[in-house]
Amino acid sequence: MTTRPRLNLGSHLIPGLVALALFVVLALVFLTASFPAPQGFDGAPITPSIGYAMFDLAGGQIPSESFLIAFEIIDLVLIAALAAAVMLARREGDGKLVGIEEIRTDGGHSRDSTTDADADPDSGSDAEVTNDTDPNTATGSDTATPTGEEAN
Amino acid sequence: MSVAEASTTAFAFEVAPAIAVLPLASFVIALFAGKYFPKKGALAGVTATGGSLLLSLWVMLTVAGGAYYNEEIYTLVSTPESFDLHFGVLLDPLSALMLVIVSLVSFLVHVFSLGYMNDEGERGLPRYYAGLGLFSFSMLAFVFADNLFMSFVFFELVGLCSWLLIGHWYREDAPPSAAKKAFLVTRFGDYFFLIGVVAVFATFGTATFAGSESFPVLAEEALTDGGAGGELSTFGLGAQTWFTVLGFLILGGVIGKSAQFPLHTWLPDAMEGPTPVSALIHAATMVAAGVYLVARMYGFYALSPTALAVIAFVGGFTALFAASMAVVKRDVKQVLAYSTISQYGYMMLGLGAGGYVAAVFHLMTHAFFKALLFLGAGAVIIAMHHRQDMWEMGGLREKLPVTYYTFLAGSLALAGIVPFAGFWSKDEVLYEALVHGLTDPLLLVAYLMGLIAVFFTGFYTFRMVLLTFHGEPRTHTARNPHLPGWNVKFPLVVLGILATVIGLTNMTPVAEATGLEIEFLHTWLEHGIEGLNSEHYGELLETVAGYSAAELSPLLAAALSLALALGGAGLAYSLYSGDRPDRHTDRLGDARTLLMNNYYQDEYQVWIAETFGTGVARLSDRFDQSIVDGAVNGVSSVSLFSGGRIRRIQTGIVSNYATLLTLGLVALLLVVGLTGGWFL
Amino acid sequence: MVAVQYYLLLSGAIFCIGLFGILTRRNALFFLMSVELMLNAANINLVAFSFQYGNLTGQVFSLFITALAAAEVAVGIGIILVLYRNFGDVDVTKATTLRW
Amino acid sequence: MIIELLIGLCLLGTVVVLVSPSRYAPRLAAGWSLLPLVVSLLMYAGFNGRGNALLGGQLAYETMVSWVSLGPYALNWHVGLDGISMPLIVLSTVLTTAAIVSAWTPIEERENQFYGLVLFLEASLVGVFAALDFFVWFVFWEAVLVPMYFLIAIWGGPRRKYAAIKFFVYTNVASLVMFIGFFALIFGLGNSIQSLDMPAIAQALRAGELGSTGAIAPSTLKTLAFVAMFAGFAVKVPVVPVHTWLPDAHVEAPTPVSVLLAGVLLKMGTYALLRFNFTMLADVAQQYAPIIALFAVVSVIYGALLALAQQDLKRIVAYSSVSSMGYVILGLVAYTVYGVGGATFQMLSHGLISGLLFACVGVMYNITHTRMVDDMSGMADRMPVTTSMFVAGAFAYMGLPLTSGFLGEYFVFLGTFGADFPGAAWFTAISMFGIVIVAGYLLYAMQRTLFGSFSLETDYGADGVRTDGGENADEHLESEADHDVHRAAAHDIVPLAILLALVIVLGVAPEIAFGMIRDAVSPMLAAGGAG
Repeated sequence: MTTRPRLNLGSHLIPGLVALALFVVLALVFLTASFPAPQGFDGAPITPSIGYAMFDLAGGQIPSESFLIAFEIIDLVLIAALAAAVMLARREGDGKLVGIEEIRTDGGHSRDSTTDADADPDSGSDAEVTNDTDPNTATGSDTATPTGEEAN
Repeated sequence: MSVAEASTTAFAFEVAPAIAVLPLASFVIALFAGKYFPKKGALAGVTATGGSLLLSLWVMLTVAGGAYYNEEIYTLVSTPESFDLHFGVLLDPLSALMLVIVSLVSFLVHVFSLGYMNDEGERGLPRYYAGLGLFSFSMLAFVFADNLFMSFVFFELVGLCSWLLIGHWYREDAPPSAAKKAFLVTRFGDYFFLIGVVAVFATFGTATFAGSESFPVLAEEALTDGGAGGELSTFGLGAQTWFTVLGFLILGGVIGKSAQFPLHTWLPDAMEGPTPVSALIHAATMVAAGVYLVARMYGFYALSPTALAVIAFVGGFTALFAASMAVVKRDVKQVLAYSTISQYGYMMLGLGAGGYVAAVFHLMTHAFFKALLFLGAGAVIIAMHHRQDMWEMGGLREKLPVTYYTFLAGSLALAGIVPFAGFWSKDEVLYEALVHGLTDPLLLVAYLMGLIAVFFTGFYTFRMVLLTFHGEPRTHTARNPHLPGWNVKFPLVVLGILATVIGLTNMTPVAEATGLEIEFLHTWLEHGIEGLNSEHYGELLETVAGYSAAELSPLLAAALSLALALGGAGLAYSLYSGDRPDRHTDRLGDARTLLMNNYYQDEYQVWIAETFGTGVARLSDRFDQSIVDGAVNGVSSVSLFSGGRIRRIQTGIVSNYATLLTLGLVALLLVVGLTGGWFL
Repeated sequence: MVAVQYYLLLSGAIFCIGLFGILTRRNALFFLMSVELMLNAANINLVAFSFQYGNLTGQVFSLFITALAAAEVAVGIGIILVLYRNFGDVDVTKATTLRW
Repeated sequence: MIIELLIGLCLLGTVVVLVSPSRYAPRLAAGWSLLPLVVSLLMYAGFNGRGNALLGGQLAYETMVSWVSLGPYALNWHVGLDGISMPLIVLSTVLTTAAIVSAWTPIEERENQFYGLVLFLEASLVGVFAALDFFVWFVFWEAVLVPMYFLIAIWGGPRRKYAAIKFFVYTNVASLVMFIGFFALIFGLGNSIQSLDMPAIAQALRAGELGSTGAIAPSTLKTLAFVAMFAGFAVKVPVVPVHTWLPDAHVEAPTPVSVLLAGVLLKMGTYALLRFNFTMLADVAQQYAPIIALFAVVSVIYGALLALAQQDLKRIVAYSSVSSMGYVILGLVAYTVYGVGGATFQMLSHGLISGLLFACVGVMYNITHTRMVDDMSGMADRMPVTTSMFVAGAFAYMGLPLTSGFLGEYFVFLGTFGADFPGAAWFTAISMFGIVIVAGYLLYAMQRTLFGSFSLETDYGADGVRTDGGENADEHLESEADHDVHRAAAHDIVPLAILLALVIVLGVAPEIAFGMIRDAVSPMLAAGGAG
């Protein structure tokens, strides 16, 4: 488990410097660049215009492209992300959620049968699978770098 | 010549390709259907080579009628932009003579094989007869080849057949090894030959032997009047030098195939093959291919005195060198093998010394008497139940009279005892070497070596005869030999007669002494296609190569060599004629060891092969594995290693990634800002 | 009127504070909060420039960003749940299995 | 449209075989592969192309369909054949069928995938040889790697992963290098071409329309592009010193795949060299001829020496491929009709012969379960037919006359000896020594494995895996291994016999292929000097 974070200059110094360097470079670029005066929106209503632009309707006072298709795509992306999140959270293979042994998606049929027959091999194997740690864990910790230990 | 006659001659020549194609057919039959025939393909071979013999005789008769033939029959590749490659038939006195020799020996060997292979119950007979058929095909095609390319093609093919047939008994260890050695050593020679063939094409744009556009003619023109010489590309060398180089390159193949020093080492090992094969391939015909090739393109060699001198010297040296080794051998086939090398040395000596006719004459007589000796040895081996050590024989004379007398005829011919065939031909070779050698010291040395070899020849020949046939039988097998059948005796008798009388066709000393016109072979070879006859060669030798012959009676030379041969034979007789001859060669001590080990020729060649072949191969393999492939693997190792290091940036901790991202952003902003002048 | 630079400086400052949080915290929940800060820094920017150019788009977008932030939180908490399930902790430095 | 039919048939076959049940796949694939074979043979019979495809010759079976426009360059589906590509396509189809049939015995798992990949490989190979648009060509060129990678990595030997990755990375890096070189040329040509059509590019390059790219002068650009492309293709050939993927790939690949790898894949490299380096950039090639020839000669001799040192039969044949492909490079550089034509003929001939030898080794391996020279002896006794095939193939490899192996090498020698570049004769003479070494190692390997008294030592026997239920448990190892040695099945032998027959036919009647090759090659030479 992760532990409480604390500033550790020893291992954070370099990343900090890297991030700082990026900032310095960015700042240099921004400050040396010259921009014309901003055009602004001259007080035109921004939020309604966004609404019109989003749904590809006439009436927006500020120029913009139409975003209906992008809107639809983002919709799909969100749904896909939702589905993906659910997929990732599910256990592969037997359709059980992680760490929640007893939640069933089959309306409790197999649970009934488990209670009916104690020696059901299914339940036995279920438990086994749940407690089973992925073999990757072993390799993962084997190959972890020393920095991994520091954080603990 | 009447119209009717012209048409018949044309017909004889038109069917001439069949001389080679018939054995090819027998090869196919033996290979694919041999096992279904009663004699496993032998009959097909006998029929085919018999047919070839008849056709060859017909061609010879036609050539004797003064008609010659030089046609392309099959174009392999034609290129309008460059030279063509084709197969052709060149029939002139030389090739007609050789065709008869080859097909006759081949026919007799097929017959003999019935006794040696079939009757002995050997396995793999279809393969054997297929090999013989393929060999006969290749050799005959080589003989009537009309260009150097075709010669090379069939030169290589006879090498394959030699490999197949030496390794016939492949279940044992020695024959495959000997086969490999034979092929490799000859291949080493053929390497130079191949360069030579390619270079001839590159130089002359043609490789035909005969005709006004043939390469010897072009070379001759380049040297004599320089007309066409300017157009030839001679690779930055003078024409004379370049032609000599070409001659040497082709000579490489000749030395390999005709087992001349230093590439002779394969021939004794080749005796691992069946004896009829030794007779056909490693005595009478294939080994002759090299010498025949020099004779075939003699118009080219006659242009280069250097090449000729080297040929003569190599020949003379080989003759002596091989003869000395034959003296101590125990295995009857080994003696014959070394004597073969020695005799081909004589032919080379003859060619190099300008004795074209003499060399061809010796080629002819040797083909007969050496085939006879090998077949005789084969008959002895049959009788001895495949034992070949002469010290286990003895006293076979009574049991095998036909073999004995024919073998004796062959031996007398080999030793060069008058009036057997070898006397006349070897004598003429030596005579030619002497008359030309009196003006050229190198040739004279070659002649002297050849002359000394005569003595050794007489000695080892009669040592062989006496040990094999005379005295008391030294083993049980020798007391109860297995008697050969008709199919063994028939070839022996035919060849025995030929070995006895064939020399009479060209009795130069007699002709000189009596003034009779009986040098038939001289007459035979004097004619022929223009530029391809001995007359022309003689002119070339005098005008281009600058050979000159001293005036000397052939009788003198003949008497000298006969005396030496008799001396050698007499020494052998005095040493080995008893009932229980001693092993006199043991008295030679270290010299015998040296000779038994063939002057360590095999050892040093194996050493070279191991060091420069296997050794370099191992080294380069190690180099390849460590350096070349090491570099490749090194690249991947470096990538893997550096990747392994760099990936450590990826700690897996989100905060670190975020730090890096931020740093990157800062750096990017700074870079863009500084370069873009934002901070001014 | 306030020059746009100052808005930018403000947003930059908020962004860097959020960034600092991300860089130093290990608890995933703090991460979410820090990310919210950064998103809001972006919102300030959008609104500021909307004002600067007299164009409504920036304002509308800030609304969308708020919605997105909601989605992000939903997913983020889901991820934290999984993280907890797999590693028994919500310390982000322990979840390093994705590194090599 | 017949080329599309050919490629389509192979692709369709891929699909059909892939979905078929494994147990039907072998026969189905073999049967199906006859279709492209027959189509390609019909194409060969009806071939009416003239001249060189890249140099304005009349193409056979040409299709040109506009496909896509890529910026300034139009992209066309352009395929067509000339006398160089036609024989290679037939070689691909023949060897694919042979490889499929020879895979019946050794491939015992996932057959449908194996044969499907092989058919896909065939489609890609045909595409490589037929494509005349660079883009199309490159797609097929890279597509070849994919099935090959899997064929080695799945069905290969013990070190198959290493070999497959080595093969893939090696050849892919090479493709990258080549690609850069080629696109340097494209950019150098600028507006003088409107498409990636290879004939158009070749003719523009030959016409000297190459401009400078950036600060690089046209002549330098040409040289750099030539070097990059040569390096890229040299890996595929392979030329020493970038050959080391080959022995590993061969040893690990299943034998049928080795057949295709040696038979056709290596030809892709030389084919591409011929098309790109030696046709498009003929003048650079001639300028640097001695250096290229040096690479060729080193490949010939060094490859042969390496083969001499090997113990594994497959490694022997693999290294000797390096040696043989050296002759192809040597012939290409000569710029004579015999040189370039001979190189193309040698591609064909080497494809057939090395395929034959690999298949022979495969048959022996199926039966003995070893490829080590030391483990075997006297195999001729137990498998006479396979031995005959091996002997014939080996002699063809050694360049025995009346086989295509002889003519391929002989043409190259003829063409190179009198070639124009300095030292041509010396290079040729030295490279010829390869024929001695090749005879050395093949004869030595044959003597030790095939001849002598029979013995066989394999892990297979030593494991005690018995097929006789342990009845003869007292008998020693030899007879046990003996028990496992059986004659090869007919379907193992038939592909060997067909390949051997082709080798001999080409050796006796080379005009069958050399006629069209010569026709396609000669325009290259005529313009080569001027370019």
